[in-house]
Amino acid sequence: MSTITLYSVSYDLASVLLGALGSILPGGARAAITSADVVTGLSVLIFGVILLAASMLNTILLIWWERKLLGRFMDRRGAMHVGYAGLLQNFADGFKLFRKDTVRPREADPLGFLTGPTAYMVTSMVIFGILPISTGWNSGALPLSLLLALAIFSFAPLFIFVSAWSSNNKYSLMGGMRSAAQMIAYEVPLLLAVVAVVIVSGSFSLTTIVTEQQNYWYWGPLVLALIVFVAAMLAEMERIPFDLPEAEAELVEGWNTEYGGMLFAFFMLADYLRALVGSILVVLLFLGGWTMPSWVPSAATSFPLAGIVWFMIKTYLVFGVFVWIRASLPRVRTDQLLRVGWNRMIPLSLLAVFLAAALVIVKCLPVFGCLPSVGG
Amino acid sequence: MSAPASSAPATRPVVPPGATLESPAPLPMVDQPAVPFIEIETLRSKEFIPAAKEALGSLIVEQGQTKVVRPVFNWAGRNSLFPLHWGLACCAIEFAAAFGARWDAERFGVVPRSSPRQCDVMIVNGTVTWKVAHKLITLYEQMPEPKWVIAMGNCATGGGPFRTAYSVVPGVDKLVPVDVYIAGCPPRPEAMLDGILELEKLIRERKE
Amino acid sequence: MSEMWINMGPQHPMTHGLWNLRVLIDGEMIVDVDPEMGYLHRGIEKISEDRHYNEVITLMDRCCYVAGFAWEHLYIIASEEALHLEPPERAQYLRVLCDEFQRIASHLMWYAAFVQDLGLMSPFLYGMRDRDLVLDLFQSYTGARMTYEYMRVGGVRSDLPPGFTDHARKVLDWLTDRFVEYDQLCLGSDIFRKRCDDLGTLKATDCVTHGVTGPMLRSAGQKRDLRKDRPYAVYDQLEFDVALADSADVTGRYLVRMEEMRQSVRLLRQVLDWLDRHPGPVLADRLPRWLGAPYAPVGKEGYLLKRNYPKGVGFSAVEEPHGEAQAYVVNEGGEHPYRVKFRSPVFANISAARQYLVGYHVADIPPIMGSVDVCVGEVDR
Amino acid sequence: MEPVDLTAALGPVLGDRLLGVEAFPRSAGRIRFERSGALDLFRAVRDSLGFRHLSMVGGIDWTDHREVFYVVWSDDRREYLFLSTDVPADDPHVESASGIWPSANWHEREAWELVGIEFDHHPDLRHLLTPDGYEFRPLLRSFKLHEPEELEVKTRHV
Repeated sequence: MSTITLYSVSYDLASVLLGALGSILPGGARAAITSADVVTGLSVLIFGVILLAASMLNTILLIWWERKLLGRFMDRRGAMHVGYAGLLQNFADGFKLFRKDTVRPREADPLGFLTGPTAYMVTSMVIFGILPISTGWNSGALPLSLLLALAIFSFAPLFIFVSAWSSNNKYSLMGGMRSAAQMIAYEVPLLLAVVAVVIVSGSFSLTTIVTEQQNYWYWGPLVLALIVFVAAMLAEMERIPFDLPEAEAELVEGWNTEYGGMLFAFFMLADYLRALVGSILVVLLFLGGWTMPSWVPSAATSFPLAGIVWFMIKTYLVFGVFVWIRASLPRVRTDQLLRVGWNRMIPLSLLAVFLAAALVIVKCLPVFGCLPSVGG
Repeated sequence: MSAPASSAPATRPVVPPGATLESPAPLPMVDQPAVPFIEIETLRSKEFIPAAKEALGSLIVEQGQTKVVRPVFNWAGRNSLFPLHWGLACCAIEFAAAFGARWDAERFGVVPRSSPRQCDVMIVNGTVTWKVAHKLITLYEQMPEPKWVIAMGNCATGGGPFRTAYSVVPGVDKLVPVDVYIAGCPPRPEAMLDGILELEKLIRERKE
Repeated sequence: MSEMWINMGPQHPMTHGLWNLRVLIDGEMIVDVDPEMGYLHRGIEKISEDRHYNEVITLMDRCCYVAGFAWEHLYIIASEEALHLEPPERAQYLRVLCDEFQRIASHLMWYAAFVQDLGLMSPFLYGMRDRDLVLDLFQSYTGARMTYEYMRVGGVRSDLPPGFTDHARKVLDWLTDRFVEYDQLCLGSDIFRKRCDDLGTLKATDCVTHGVTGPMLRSAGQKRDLRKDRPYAVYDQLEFDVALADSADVTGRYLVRMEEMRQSVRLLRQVLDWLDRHPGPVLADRLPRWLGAPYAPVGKEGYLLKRNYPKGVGFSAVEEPHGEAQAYVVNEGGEHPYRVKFRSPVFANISAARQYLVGYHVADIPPIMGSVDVCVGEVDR
Repeated sequence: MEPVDLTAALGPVLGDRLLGVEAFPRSAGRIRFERSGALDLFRAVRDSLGFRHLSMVGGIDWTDHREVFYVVWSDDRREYLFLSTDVPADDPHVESASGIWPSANWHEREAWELVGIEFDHHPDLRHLLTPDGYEFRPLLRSFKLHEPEELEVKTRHV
């Protein structure tokens, strides 16, 4: 395996940059600017910029992936004419939205109208600083990274509600209310499904959870938790069949009805950032992260950055499943959604926790390592 | 968008009337390269920030706007035209058919949005009556700039077969400025896509 | 949250046209509704008074843009009655062919719009795709996809092109297979059943009281189809069943429309067989010249002085895809109809909106109104 | 089903307000009545004869007078019945049928705004198709259509 890590790359970059800068400065300043602290600080900054760029790029690619996939499900082709196979379509959309006017309705609350989308976008992006992509490609193995990621993930309804309420539109308000109710209802089963994973892996650290899956991926023993997690994640991501807050048929565009231009781009981007986070979490918690089963030939797993490649393939496939669900299911109603959330999902997730605990107690987990399909 | 084109770019400092031309000599910036070369010595002096500002400013303002920013935004604007999702009359059915599997307007990046705030182009797909006229104007005004209007079909163009009727606006250009007219009653989906491509051409040739 | 009025329309994804549903909501519950129509009122009845009889057909296509043939047929029957004309039999069969294909096209359009209201994305594309196949057939003999101007007072404009019937049969085979897929996509989905069962219920007695007709009435178990009850054209010589359901809800309307498409396929097979076997004229040979029929023979026999032309009143009722449409044409002996009055089925169906909307959720409005199948063109005329 | 004898069935109810029964092709017939007997006739037609479904209400402007016609349908007889009454042009009042057949509501609103027939005791006589405050009655013969003039519309963005 390669020893390159994201941090080492940014550290090298920072040293080279500062070294070049120092060569043109007088002696005292050179010493000050090339000191270890400055290099470390700059490398962290570079690290953040790389992460930001990578997550944005992936998000835009994810939108393209969804549009093409959705097109295929619908007997058509999706974006075709901008760039090769429409690859640049989303860049065009982004630049266009960047240039468009942002209209703030007169009656809208100026503070909430602007801060809502921005905070939504920022909190969605911060999670990427925590998620490990491969060994070494994270911000360091925080002991509670899973908890932190989910905590930031659950900020969203607050900001959605703020932006919906402050845009002073009845449809927006209804969308915001639905969004808050839905996300709060599905937060509980989501976390309980995660608890099952934590019980089995014995750690809150995402890196540890993945390394624990070297022998068997968790979707085998924790299939119930996986189902609950995916369903709750669909509700958290507000995708069909749970896209009630944006239900186009009755609430025009849901809580982003009054938003145009860059703020609307923030919403779209943050939605897909969250979709990416959801897919990544499914891969990390249940599909073994960047690990591959032992029956996969070693040539496929030992080239440089193999972990990232496999991780991204898994992530995009998981997102493809979400798109598939979107293409084939109708939307549920608010009361049905909440009833399912409180009456069905929570008992199911509690059952999943119980099963996980039982598996740990009777020590039959290694059995799953024998199955070739779940890894090994 | 409709702001008048600014006067000639200020490449040469304006000499106030009555001043002599000998001192100070105006900077001959026209013949110089766009990015003035910065001496290393300048970097250490107090002039670093003004010099860098000048260099970067001339790069971004003059070169960037005309050679990078405008073409990129123009390319983006014309390739991502979101029409308003609404249906007035018969043409709305062909409008919907253009998003169907056979024509698939999404190939060109055309995705209908239901909220006027997120739209770039309003496709008036049908007969406009006086009763809906002020709502149409409101919708047009709710759309953020830059925005365009396509009059789809004969009714939106000039009233069509209902031109003489008491309740019909004889052409939507009486209400909002129209960029592209599509003939047909109703126009086929191909014609609608052709109208959108025509609008793209219009945007490409636009002088800002 | 206290009660508040929201305007769904005129620009709203739910409306599928240009109308405004004012809804009084309490939280997510509907307390009262008030449909506001007229945004597409184009004065068709008035313009018709200034037009020749055959020129009104142009307006009929645009009156209901998803069921142009049905409205052409409606008007043609009434004006032939008012003008005392009789079309040849082959023209009658051709009209039935048009009507039934139009019913399939209209129902496919309804299907596409209805599933989209439920948030089901792919079937919208499937519905539009299959509708295009039917429109291709129309295009092959009328030259237009939606606005045909094919029927004439006294017959139809032209005969079918060669090879049409074989191609039409292929399309029918394809459609029959697709109907199964549609059912799998909708009825096979638990979410669909959960959302549509017992939704927008309107019992048969209420339907009759409020003038509701068509699939909405038949989904309540009332067997009423003008093609059976008051046969026009040649429907009395063809075999078909009236599609019925007894649940009176959105699912029932879905089932009725799906079954109607199947029955239309059955009818069309008979009509295509008949057309293959019986060539003949498609336009009456004794037509008054001032009727403006471009293909009418102009001669001594075909000429009729307009001042001698007998007055008359024509009434027709046609089972349109949306329900029961009626036309009332008054001929006062001129080149133009004196008065044309239409009854649109959707007009009556929407006017009863309070009966089937109040008490449900806001999220139920799109599927319920989708199951009504609103075509604003014919409501506002 | 036996063809119904409309004169025998309605004569006792309406008396001389029944002006006549005409034959109308492919229907039960056409009843002409005096407008003062409207409600009695509607009730008799709905309850005694079983025509429970009102399909259409329309108005015709005959320049000297206006005609209001009703089309009703019976599910038992499977046929239509036409009712028709004349109202003078200067006093175009007739009793509303929407108390008998609720489906008459919108049809009467339409006939009111387009032909100018006043329906008494109508629950909700508002504009339906034309904008609020539209003072013309477009379907009168005196209302002529013409090519639109070159009109200058003043909008806020010119």
